Amino acid sequence: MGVDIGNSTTEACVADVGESGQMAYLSAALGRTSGVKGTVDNVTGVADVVGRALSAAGRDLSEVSAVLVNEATPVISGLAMETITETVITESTMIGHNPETPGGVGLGVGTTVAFTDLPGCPSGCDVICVAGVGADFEDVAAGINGAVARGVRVVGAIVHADDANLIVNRLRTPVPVVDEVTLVDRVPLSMPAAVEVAEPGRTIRTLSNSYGIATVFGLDPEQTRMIAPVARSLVGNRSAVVIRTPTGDITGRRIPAGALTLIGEQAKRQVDVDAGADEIMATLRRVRPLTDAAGESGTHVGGMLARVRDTMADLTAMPYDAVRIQDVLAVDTFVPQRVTGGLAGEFALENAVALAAMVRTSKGPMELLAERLHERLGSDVLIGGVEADMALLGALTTPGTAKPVAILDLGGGSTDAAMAMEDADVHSVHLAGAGDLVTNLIDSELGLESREAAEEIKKFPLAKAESFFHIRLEDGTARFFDDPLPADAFARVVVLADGGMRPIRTRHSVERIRQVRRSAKQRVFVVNALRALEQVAPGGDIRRIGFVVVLGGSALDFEIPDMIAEAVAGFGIVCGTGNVRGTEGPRNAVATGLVAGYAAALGTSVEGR
Amino acid sequence: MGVDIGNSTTEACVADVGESGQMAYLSAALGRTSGVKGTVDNVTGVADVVGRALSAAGRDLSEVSAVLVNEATPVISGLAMETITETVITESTMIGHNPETPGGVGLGVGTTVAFTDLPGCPSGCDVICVAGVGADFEDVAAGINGAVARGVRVVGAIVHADDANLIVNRLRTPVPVVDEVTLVDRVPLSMPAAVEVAEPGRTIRTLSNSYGIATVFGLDPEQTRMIAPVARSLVGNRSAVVIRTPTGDITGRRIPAGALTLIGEQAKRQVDVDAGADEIMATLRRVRPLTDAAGESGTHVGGMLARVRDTMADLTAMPYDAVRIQDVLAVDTFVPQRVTGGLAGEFALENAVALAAMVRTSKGPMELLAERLHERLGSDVLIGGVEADMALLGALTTPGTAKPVAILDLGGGSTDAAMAMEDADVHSVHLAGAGDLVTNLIDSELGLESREAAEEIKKFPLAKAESFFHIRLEDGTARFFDDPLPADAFARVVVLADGGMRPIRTRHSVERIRQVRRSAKQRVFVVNALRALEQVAPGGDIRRIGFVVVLGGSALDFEIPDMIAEAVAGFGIVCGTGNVRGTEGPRNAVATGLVAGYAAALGTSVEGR
Amino acid sequence: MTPVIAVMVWCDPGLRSRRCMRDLTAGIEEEGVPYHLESGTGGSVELAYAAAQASGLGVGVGVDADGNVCVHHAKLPSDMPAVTGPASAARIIGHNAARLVVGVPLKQPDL
Amino acid sequence: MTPVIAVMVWCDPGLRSRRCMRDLTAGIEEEGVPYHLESGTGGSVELAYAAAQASGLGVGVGVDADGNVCVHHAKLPSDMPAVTGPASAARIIGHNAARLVVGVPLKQPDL
Ligand SMILES: Nc1ncnc2c1ncn2[C@@H]1O[C@H](COP(=O)(O)OP(=O)(O)O)[C@@H](O)[C@H]1O
Ligand SMILES: Nc1ncnc2c1ncn2[C@@H]1O[C@H](COP(=O)(O)OP(=O)(O)O)[C@@H](O)[C@H]1O
Ligand SMILES: [Mg+2]
Ligand SMILES: [Mg+2]
Repeated sequence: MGVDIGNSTTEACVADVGESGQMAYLSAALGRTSGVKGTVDNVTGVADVVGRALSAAGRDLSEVSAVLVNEATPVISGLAMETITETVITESTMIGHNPETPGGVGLGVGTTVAFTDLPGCPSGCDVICVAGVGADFEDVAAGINGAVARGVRVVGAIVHADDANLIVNRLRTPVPVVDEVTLVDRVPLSMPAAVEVAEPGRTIRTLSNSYGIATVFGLDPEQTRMIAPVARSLVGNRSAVVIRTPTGDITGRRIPAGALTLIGEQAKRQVDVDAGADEIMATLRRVRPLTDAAGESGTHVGGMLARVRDTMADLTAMPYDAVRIQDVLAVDTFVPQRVTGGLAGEFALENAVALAAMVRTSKGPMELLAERLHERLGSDVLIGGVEADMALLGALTTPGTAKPVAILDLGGGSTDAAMAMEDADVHSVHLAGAGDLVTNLIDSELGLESREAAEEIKKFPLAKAESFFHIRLEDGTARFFDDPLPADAFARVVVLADGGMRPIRTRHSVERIRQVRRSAKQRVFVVNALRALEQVAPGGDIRRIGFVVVLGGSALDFEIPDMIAEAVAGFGIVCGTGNVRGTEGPRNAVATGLVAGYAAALGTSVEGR
Repeated sequence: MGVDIGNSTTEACVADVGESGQMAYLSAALGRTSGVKGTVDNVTGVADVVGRALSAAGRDLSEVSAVLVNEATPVISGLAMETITETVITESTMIGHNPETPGGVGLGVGTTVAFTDLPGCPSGCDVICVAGVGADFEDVAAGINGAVARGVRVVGAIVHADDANLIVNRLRTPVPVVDEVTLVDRVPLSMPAAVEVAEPGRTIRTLSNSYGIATVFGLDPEQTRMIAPVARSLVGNRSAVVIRTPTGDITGRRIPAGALTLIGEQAKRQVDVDAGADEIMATLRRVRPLTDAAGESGTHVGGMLARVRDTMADLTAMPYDAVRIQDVLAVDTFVPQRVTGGLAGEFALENAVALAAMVRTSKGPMELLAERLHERLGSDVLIGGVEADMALLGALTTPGTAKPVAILDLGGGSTDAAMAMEDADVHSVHLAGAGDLVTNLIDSELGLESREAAEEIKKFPLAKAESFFHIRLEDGTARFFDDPLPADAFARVVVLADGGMRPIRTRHSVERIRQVRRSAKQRVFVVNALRALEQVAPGGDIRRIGFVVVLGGSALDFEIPDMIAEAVAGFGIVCGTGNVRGTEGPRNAVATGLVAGYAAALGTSVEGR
Repeated sequence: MTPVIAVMVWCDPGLRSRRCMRDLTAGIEEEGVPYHLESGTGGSVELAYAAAQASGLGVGVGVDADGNVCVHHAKLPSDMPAVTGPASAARIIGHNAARLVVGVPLKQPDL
Repeated sequence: MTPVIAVMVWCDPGLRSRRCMRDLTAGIEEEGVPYHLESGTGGSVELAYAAAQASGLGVGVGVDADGNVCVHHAKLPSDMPAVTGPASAARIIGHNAARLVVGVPLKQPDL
């Protein structure tokens, strides 16, 4: 019986092994790992999986001659994310939100006047009417119509309620109206302003163009330079307001995120985190192998690494200072964040960097774990070979594989790889960043604030509920239902999870979510697969690998293995998802390897006799 | 009156100019350029535009004191595209097409047997039934049911007609069925085969995985290596068939496209076309400025350049050998192409490189053109300043602009740029590749075979007709109609062209088309904008440009200017679409510049008096 | 008879709150969807279901004498209305009746 | 009465070609859409329109005594059917009746 205790999953494999090493596999089982890998907390999980594997094989615990456990040095990873840009509006120069139902079409330029002050407006003025909290649409429309009748040119409106179309429908001459402006009371009055609403399906053209704004307000080049960031931030909106305040400004500032120090065996280098993921990873490549990493204290990255170290120290009961970071994966990401100073709850997509860090701890408690397992199960417990060797042995039971072979074990916290040449030693690496990082990226990039929702989005295809009785899957096919879908799923994007259809609370489209999902998988797994193969391949040359076998929980994903196969296709190697023992798919490699290794050793000793 | 004769468009600008240079703009007009720019064929087009501009200003031809024409050296561009990969199936190892309605779900593995031979099958066999042309679904289902009753295990079927669900619905035990296999008669019989159909919305998992195929057929590593390209080409399909033929193979071969020789003023370098666009453009950067380019004769690129030269020689009546290529833009693209040896009309996306080339001809016929214009219009015709100088003068009438300013003129055939520092000379460049290349890429990447459709896709937003009474725009908003849409628009992607809604004949989704459209604009205009600015900026440093004014027909596009603004945002410069004279948008810059230059010269001479 | 291409709003004549109807129709109008008012007696669900059958868009709203509001869809079973709520929620229910037609996710009440 | 969630196919009892009905229903079935056969007398457009009204999916097919086939949609004006064709095109018309339900572009006849 082989047992593989992973970070997330514990797997077992039962086999009959004859005296001279001949072997028949009987069954397999898997369950969640209890506690941190490699600690005595694992016992409950192991006992459970062992029990289920045995009952699947129709055998009893008393028949087990040996339980083989992998030599698991816990590899723990931590995650942190920090925004490196921030959008700030000082005074209110613009309203950049995108209400769902603005009213009217076109561009209006005039001076902002509170709706209640409209009656006092002299005729001949060009006016943008600002209607505050509680203003009734009929009153607003009547007020505007009245002012227009008196010769006041009301050319647009900014309103608090979701009333734009209601107002426009009641105007004698329709004008563009931007509604749902939450903080309308802070709109500066008596200032030149422009309101633009595009036709449905189109985006604004004047206020998103610096020279458009310059034309509207008659700006000189210096003033145009000041307003340029406003134009940029309005690109892609269906409606917008720009108000010309004397000192108002919008700034996209870079937050000094601090420097990351990467300490390698030979070299030590610093890199600014706000230089982005590519730069960080390039620096890492120059100092590899990494022995530790440190963040400038008092900066964001300092805080990030401190949090990672804290978690690690906590989890492993290691002293804080003994925690050594042995790999880092930096990923460029973005986070939807509320714009400071916005008037309508505007969000901006701020750039951010996510860091996954990997700590390899000492293999202290393994013997203790073996002992406790022995107490619990009764049978002999042997700590088997190195995890990577065992995984390779198990992977080679996949039909169609041969050495030189590399495995890619795509887990939750780490991406592990190992490579076996015809007769050379096994090389292996543990890289930071895997399934959990993908889940985190999906969660934060879509602003879901729910890891469960993000995990489901990662694992299952999307669809949109197009009516009460049918959904359209992300590939365009339709599926019909006899019973009506719940109203809260209507027109929403849903995930087709195993447990049924789950609506996602977001305004994002199917395509947008799909794109975030695929790009997160790309940024984590494709990047890590290439990094890992490069590090285990002889001479760093991926072309010298004959076969790549993809294993682990994330190899069950419906698109990650395809993406990796695509990425390595150019190297002339065979890459596919493992099928351990021709039956287990990408699961059970280490457990199978433990048994196979044990049997082979028996065989050798029999031959040697 | 200023007149700008462009490659596609002729524009005019009418102004009153006082004795000392004071000036009042009266009107503008534009029309298609008649004939090749800079030749006497232009006269008709000019006369027409001049007439319309005058009548818009309420003036008469006799009142015109001077017609100012730009000094137009014709800049002509040519396009060619060549695939550099080809997918070939030798014998029939796979059926990689994606029928819309396959039947059943799962994987079946057995030996291929013609439907008519089913009765002769011994019981106990695992069989894939192959039903040819004319086989009726009831007969096929009855035949399979009969065979199964006799103990023949029919585990899947491959059929000619669109009958998969009809057959599966009539089977006592449903099996996966792939239908619409056009050349079903060529499916090899008595061979081991596997049929896989995924659930709706999912893609196949076994046959798209090399080790999946290896497991199914018990392949050894060498055989697995042979079959790996088959697995790769099935990634993303909902259904597939793989047949194990002794020698069958699928190859994605690279077509030796030949070498391109780029001859610069100082250096000369060769680059293989199949190295891709980035490599070609990097080589070009090293030899710049380019004086000519040549393609290895007898190769694809030789043919491409010969075609470009031919067209140029034809258009300009220059001798073939005098044609000098002065810029090249290479773009990576792909072309959907029928797979050689496919059994069901399979298409593969083959890689290709598109080359746009730019030829600058001598300014021979300009004087002749001026003379003919004089004859036709009566008034004085003056050949004005250099086109780039005039465009800059005109661009500076955009509110909010000042020197140092650069213009980007996004035309049909070329992307032109010019830069004016405070008091330095004007630098200008003409780069190959603009709106026409974007249209071509859209046409070929989507396999439309219609330039008109591609041009509309380029210019207008997309929507999908979701019912007879409403469409959903690409941004997700819905639009309703009182009159029903035609049935041929139903469920199709439509373009919201000026002339109304136009259905596109393709299976591509809105998102796919949108992505191709945006990526084509990116690959041509963003690449060229950066190339152009780098070449005209002082010291090649884009940061030293203060303002960028985007002009030309393609500046009217609903997303190109935003993309360019986004791309240059990092350089701290102001970039936006021009608004010539505060009224003309990105049009009429050269014509306006001609008049402004004339007036300024008058003013100087008045002052000088 | 071609059905009216509008959301059908059927209201019990016993309803006294003018406010409720005004909010309801304002919500529909703001979403840009046409509606058609008629009166009819009965419970809100009953009225809504009948209104949905009569609507060319398949969406009906029923308002009973007490101002209870119900949105129904022609293809839903009669006892499974899409949305129900009190008169105080009429504005948002109006938006949501229209959104069933437009095919965008329903508006959530501000919390 | 809840309408039948199926494409309604109404056929004139005078039709003699069994082939036509078999092709038609095969087309609908292959697309994975349920259908429901009934007989009724009249022209194909008339039958199709009435069938569409009776269909919970809003799609009806009418076949007259001569085998002319018509597909109608409940919301289309009665004189503007979605698809019409002869008995020889029944298979493809069946596909297209179903595709109106499924919401995928209509199948073009092989040329
Ligand atoms: N069906 C699935 N599709 C995609 N990802 C999956 C699936 N099942 C598990 N995972 C992912 O696999 C990861 C855990 O992998 P596993 O190999 O069990 O971890 P470990 O190696 O750390 O024990 C998690 O990130 C989880 O989301
Ligand atoms: N509204 C529009 N949106 C996008 N592209 C446009 C639009 N109008 C014209 N174009 C494109 O502009 C190009 C022609 O630009 P133009 O400046 O007229 O050419 P030239 O400078 O060669 O005379 C063509 O590729 C055409 O497709
Ligand atoms: Mg609104
Ligand atoms: Mg089919």
